Amino acid sequence: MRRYIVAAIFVILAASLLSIPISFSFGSPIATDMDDYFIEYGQVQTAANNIVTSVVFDYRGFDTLGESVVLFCGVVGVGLLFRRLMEGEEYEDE
Amino acid sequence: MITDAIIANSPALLVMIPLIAAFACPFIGRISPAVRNIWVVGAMVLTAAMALLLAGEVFSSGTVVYTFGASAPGMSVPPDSGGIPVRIVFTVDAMSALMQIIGAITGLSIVLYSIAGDRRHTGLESYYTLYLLMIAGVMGMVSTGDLFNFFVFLEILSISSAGLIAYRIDRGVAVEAAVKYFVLSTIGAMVILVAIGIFYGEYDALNIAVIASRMQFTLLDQVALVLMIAALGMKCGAVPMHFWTPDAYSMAPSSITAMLVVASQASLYGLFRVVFTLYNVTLNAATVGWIIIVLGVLSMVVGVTMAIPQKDVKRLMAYHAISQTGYMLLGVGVGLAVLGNQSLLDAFGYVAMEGGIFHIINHAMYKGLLFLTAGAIFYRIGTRNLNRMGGLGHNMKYTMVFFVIGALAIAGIPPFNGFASKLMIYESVFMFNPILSIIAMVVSILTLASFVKVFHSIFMGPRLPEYADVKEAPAPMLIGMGILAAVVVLFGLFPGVVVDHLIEPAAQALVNQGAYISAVMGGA
Amino acid sequence: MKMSKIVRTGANILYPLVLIFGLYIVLHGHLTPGGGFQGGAVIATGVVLVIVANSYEAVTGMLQKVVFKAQESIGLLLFIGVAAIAITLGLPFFYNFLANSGSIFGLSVPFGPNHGDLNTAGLIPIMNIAVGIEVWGGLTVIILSMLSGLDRKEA
Amino acid sequence: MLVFGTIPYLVIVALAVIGLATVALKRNLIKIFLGITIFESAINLFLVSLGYRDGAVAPIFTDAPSTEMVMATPQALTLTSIVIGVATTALLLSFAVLIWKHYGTVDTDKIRRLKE
Repeated sequence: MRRYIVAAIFVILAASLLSIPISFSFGSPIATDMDDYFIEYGQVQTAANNIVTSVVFDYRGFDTLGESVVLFCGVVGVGLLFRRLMEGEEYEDE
Repeated sequence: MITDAIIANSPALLVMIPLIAAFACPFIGRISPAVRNIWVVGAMVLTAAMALLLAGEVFSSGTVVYTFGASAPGMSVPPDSGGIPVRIVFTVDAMSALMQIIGAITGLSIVLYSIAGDRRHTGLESYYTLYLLMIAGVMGMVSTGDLFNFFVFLEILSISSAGLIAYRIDRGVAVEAAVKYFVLSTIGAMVILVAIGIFYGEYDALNIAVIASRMQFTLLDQVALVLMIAALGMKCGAVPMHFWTPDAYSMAPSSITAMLVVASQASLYGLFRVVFTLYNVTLNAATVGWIIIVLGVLSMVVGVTMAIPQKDVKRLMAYHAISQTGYMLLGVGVGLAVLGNQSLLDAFGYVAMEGGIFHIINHAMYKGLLFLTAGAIFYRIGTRNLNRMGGLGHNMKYTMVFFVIGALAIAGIPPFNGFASKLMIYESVFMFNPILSIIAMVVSILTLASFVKVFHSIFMGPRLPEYADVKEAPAPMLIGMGILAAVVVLFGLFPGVVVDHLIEPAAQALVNQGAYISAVMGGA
Repeated sequence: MKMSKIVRTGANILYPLVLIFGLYIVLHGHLTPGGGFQGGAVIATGVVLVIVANSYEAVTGMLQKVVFKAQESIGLLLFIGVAAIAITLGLPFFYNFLANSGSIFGLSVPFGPNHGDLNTAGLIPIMNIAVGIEVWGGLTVIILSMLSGLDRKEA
Repeated sequence: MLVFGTIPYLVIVALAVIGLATVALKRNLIKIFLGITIFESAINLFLVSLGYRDGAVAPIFTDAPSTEMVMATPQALTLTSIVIGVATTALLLSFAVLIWKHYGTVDTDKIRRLKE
């Protein structure tokens, strides 16, 4: 039973994802106005030759802060998982 | 001067304060536990103050727009860009402000609760770091007006939650619950990213307002809608995708469970934001509305029926949390189903949505309170098994009072806040479809029955010999629970005030897509 | 487990080179492909190289988790700090107030092809350095934590 | 060139389905995590291919003569997504280590102690 449900979900998912190749064409994006702005003004506004960096650290700098925070979360989480427990530290009885 | 700067930058500070506090927390934690506790509580108080300040600003003078890195916070559209926002924009409207208030109040009471509760454990500076990151994640998720930024904060929230769910690493089950939660939420977040990629490819925009103004509702948009509803529905624990909820909620420390409730509601906020602000009337409102209603009804019924036979008190409450999420989906779904029809919307649509949104804030308060009382009981007696409890009412009187307040609120008994929001849902849904309303009432009665049973088996009965010298929960725990209980009672006594000043603007903000778009794009 | 002498010597020779290459990627993030994340990851790979070549026990005295954790937090605080300076100047968070200002990293760049100057782009190089420090520390802490979590008797 | 325009996205769909199938059908935790990584890679490929323009160069100004440039935002998004993937994978593998420590196995059928 479970297998059939999983299979059905996959068929639906693959079918819905297939709408992506139908609608998008590789190499000719549909709308480009925001990125044209970056390429045209990014170099002068941020004084960086690398437009990707100017997007990453200037126009979308807050995302980059968020992504550093995600890495920080991962590091703190891994540290929390591999910590040494105190002598006799018990959390549960069951 | 300084106050002006704080008010002008409050949306950024709301996220920055918990972030800076979290970054410094590993250092502070090395000094001494007391200093760390003061640091964490101080950061949380500041965050809550900032949330209230920002909410006051939003409710008095309308949507606040904050553009990161522009020459002025309101300059979301650069003059030379041809009318499109190119930077990340925080758009805080009444709905976001409401969610921020929920996060602030619940977060503050939970942190007061946990500084007492987790004193005897290791790894606490990591615990508080991740806790503060969770707060930052919730605040960012509900404030942002940018889809990719939403995804980033969603990931911050899921990674920090996953680490905290596995906090009790001496038991394999906690790690197992964390794996379940984290695998599902990672896949959910990735699915959301596919949808964001689809929007980007179609409209070359990531800002919600821009995408909303360009929305065509093509085949791709329909696929993206389905992906978004599935992923966010899973993150908020609606029924066909609910199976992580009981495990994660029951295995996490109680304070984290209460925060996970808020986290799941931030996902619910995301779902509403997508449906109402991103698509609004371009989609077939009746169909999508009915999908959400069906999800809600399934959640209500399945949640409560699964809850009744549970023996683990937190697991039982987790199933009730699923069931209560159903009420929110039902109320807002009814509002969505009549979105295109102004007369029906005025007749009962707004009331249904207000009921659903009011239930979000009520649920965060009383469910947080219930999980905290369960945690206090576990803290004192060391078991969550209902069959082994009994007679605790003699020793833990305040905890019992708080539990009763929470239980009556979740069951929808006046004069507590659950009653106020459930009544709005019953009345309005009855005008939409009587059967749905009757189901909701039956579920509410079953909830009451279930909690009467729980109350009886925890607190009533003779004093058990093994719990003869159990003490009342420590004072900071009681203060944390007391804040939530006070809010539950206040909202229950004065629902009219809350609805008029908080809930109604939030519902209007959700329905009124044009106002959201023009707030960002300057009336374009 | 200990690698052969050739591997250890090779790793010790390569490590400074990897470090310098990583720092180059970090510093030139605003001119060439790369940036803080990529450079930090390269440097962390160098640390892994040292750990793999020598045994874990031999390097634990040299590479302390606390130091890298502090490094990570400092990187993040530097990042959010430089972004927050703009608030004290009355500008929104993340405003790039150094770009085109004429002071440090403040040279202007005309539109179009040019050979690039390190002294441009305002806050971007500083943020790149901050992120580089953070990623270097963070990835190293992840590796050291996971190594310390393994049961040494099995290895 | 309809065919060429479609093939990259078909590859992405195939990768995504392979990744998700691994997650859903495998019983080994490490394989499940590998499936997640494959799915993530598929999405990173999807994002970065959204911004490609035929014959365009990377959006970096050098001494080379200026021609058309590909879109910059998808590359930034992909960078963010990759870093998030790193943090995710690190945490997932730590979970696997802990599970193995507790149960001595990473088979999901054998470790399922939580009630359904």
